Amino acid sequence: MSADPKGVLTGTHFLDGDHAACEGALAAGCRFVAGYPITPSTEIVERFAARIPLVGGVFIQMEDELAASIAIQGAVWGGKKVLNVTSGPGLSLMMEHLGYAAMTETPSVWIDVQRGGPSTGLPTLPAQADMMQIKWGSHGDYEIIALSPNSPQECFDLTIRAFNLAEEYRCPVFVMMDEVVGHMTERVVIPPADQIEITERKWTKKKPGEFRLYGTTETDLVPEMVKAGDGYRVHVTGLTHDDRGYPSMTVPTQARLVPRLLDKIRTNASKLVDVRMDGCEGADVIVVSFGITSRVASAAIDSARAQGLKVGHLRLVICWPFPAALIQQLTATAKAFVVPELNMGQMVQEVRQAVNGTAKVVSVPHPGGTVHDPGTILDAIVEAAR
Amino acid sequence: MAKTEIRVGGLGGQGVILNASILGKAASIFEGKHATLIQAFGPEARGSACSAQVTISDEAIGYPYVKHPDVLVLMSQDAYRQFAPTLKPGGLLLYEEELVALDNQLPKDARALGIPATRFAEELGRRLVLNILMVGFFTGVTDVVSYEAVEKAVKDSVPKGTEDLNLRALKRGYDYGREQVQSAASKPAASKKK
Amino acid sequence: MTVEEPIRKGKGTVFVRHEICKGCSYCLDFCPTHALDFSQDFNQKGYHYPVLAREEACTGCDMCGLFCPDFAIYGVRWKDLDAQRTALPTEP
Amino acid sequence: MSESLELHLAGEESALDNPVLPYLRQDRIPHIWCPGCGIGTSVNCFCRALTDSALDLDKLAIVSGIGCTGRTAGYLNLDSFHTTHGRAIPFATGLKLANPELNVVVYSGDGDLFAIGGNHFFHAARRNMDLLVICVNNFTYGMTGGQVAPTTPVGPTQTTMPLGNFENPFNLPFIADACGATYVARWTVYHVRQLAKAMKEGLLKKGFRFIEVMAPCPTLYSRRNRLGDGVDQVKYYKENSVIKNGIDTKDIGLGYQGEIVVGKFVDRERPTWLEAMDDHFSAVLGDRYTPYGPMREGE
Repeated sequence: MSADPKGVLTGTHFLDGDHAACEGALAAGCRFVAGYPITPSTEIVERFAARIPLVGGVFIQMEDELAASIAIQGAVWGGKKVLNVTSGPGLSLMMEHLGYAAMTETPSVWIDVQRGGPSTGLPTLPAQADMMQIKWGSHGDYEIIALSPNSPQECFDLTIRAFNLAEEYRCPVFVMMDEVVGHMTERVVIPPADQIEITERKWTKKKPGEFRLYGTTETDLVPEMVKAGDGYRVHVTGLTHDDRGYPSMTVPTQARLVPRLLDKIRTNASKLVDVRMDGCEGADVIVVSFGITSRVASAAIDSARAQGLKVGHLRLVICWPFPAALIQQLTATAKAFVVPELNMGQMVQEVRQAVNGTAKVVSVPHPGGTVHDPGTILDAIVEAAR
Repeated sequence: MAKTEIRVGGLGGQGVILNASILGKAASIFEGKHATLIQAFGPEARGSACSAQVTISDEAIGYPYVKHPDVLVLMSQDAYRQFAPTLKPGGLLLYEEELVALDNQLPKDARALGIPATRFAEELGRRLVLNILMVGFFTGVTDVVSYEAVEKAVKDSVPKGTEDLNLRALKRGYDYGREQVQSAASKPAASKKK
Repeated sequence: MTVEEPIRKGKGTVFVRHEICKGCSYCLDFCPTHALDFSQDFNQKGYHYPVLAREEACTGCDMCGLFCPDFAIYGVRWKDLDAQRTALPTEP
Repeated sequence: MSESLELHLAGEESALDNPVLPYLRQDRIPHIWCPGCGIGTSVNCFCRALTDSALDLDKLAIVSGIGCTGRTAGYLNLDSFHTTHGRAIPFATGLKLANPELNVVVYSGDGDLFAIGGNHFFHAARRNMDLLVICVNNFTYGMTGGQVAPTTPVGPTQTTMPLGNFENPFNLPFIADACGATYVARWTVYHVRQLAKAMKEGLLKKGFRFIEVMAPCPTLYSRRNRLGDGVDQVKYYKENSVIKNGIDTKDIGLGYQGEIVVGKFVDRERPTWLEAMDDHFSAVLGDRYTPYGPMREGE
């Protein structure tokens, strides 16, 4: 179905990434945000607070991130599409509720505008150092999906996509921005509502009594959904539960539930892969990057090519699930991978694992606070090409 | 490929970001070019040094940071101290002449043009339009974006009800810029390009 | 199965689900007419459950039912039960 | 005589079974609570209140946090949500705001609502979020094995206060009152009729409503402190409770084995959060405001 025109600010705008992401959420049908301000993500909730009375929906500023990240989940079970917005320390506080959303299969979009850490770190300055936290930060085994925009236009586009994926897979879907992308302003083209495709919630057609809250089939691992108030009398719990949703803290129930939560994403990993490849075919060195670092890397790659080096660029648009199989294929020709990122070496571990010793993997770490000097990435490319 | 890198610097509250945003908007929305604006948030405090970077280009912009700007637009002495040494050789400095005193930090062969923008703004009735005067000055001195595009961007960016005042400020800055360029051109010593 | 209708000695009676009773004694202690005693038998979990020891004392007030933390007992007045019974479908 | 009545008289389940059973997920009974635990009695009273309030049960949702009382959501045959520790109120806030048609009840324990979740309680009351909050106060952490709670009186021994508690406890109705609740009452599980009535009043009122239910934890509080079993505690409530409706809530803090003031303390009207939002936006935005109403995405 197409977007509700009420939430779509069709036109050409000069927006920063934060504001563009908010417009993406509104276009995607998000009508509930429980926010808690934190730099550098605050502009997203500020814009939502200003826009939502005109669109029809609710914004409430909660008392803390714990409240915000669970209030949105209450709202999902009340029937809304929701957005959860935060940065660094707020994300750390939300970790338990990330697990709750994964366990209860509550479709929700989480935007993390990354800043330097650990702890309060660099509130106003960029990093990309939460990439592993979203994957592993909540206890237990779970899977999420994460997208990484590198421009305000993509903040808009990928936020819509995140909402659609959240409905399709019923899991938390992250839009991993960083301070630079969040505060960078560029032209953002918002198409007419009828050109924006929206995935509807997977509402059940079954009647109360026939419906099982977590009833799935072998071919469809994503259960259908209902909302409170429709007569289904559901029970939702973060405890290990059976297909009725009832607590069942047994080994067999755990053995059925947890693998399904992972498999509904993992078995679709090849479908979910989204990368932008530029000159990877026949390249000696491939730079793997995401978010703002992809734009910094492109400057370094241009210089390297000017020196005659065969350098490819693989940008992760979807970071999780990680395109391990694709990178493994690229080792057929590429002899080295260079991975610049605004952290001390996170996604490079995934590249290493995918490459599995068949090519050189060079990490170009950065503690955050600003972006790489393109020269540093260039040096790494030149070194890797030797 | 025509590409201009601009840095706008001043104090929080002077409208630094809006200034840069209008330039970016004029280029990207009203002239169909590409523009990328990056705001440099200093340590959180408001009222301290504040700057923004705008890249305007005919082609898509990759690396978004401005290290050595072609044009510096400065509204405070602090901003001058911080950014004057980064100006590209042969670059252009536009400055609020009563708030910024030039010294030897400026690269050799840089051009510098001043405007008493705060005074003009007071004459127009609102000190707040200082930044719009600087936008007008930029537009008058350079040919990066057209006056028409900037005019549209100003109308699109300022609070409702203040359009007239802001457009007068823009015009005032623009006219002053044109005058400066013409008088500089008439003095061979100041014109290094020809 | 046929069960003799008990002789109506009091104004009401109690119904007990033996197997979910945990023997907490709330119903015995807060019965206004002290009509209940513990059974001599154990239920499957090893608890003595309440029995209506003094039928003539039961008013069917349902205080036992209100107090019961386990939803295992409730009281009813005969006249209310009769009304319910007439509402039941008759046997074929 | 019908077969069902015969079975009944034989002590079996039947159509004439306990009138609270339709409110329970019977396939989950018996529950996990200990013999003599007061939580079940409070739930029993809640079921009576559901009957008396005559609400549409399809439009009633219950939200619990973690802990013994937190299991309540799992036993009630309503839309029910067992959330994370301390966060029942913000979850309920999201649920209520997303679907204002729902009557949302938060049913949780003292540790969950006032220790880990304390902050949320204050703010939901301040905002007059349209929720009924029922706190079963058993003065201890039951599920984790009898640790000190923010409601534990000075004196009794708890596993993390092995020499007796020396911290001052909260006076819960005073907090609710001070934060702006529209309805504040305290009853013990001895006061079954009053409690059921208060729960009915709470269900039918608007705004942030709070009912404290004093209940025994025989396993980890009463016996550990040589106060006997659950039934002994309830008898103690009977002997030491004084009903003082309307009394100033600052005067009703609970000591260890002292007088227990019960009653309805606050009953007032304030606009709910949603009403305030709607009024405000209507006034400020006029025709530009898109009134917020219950809706499902895509409709």
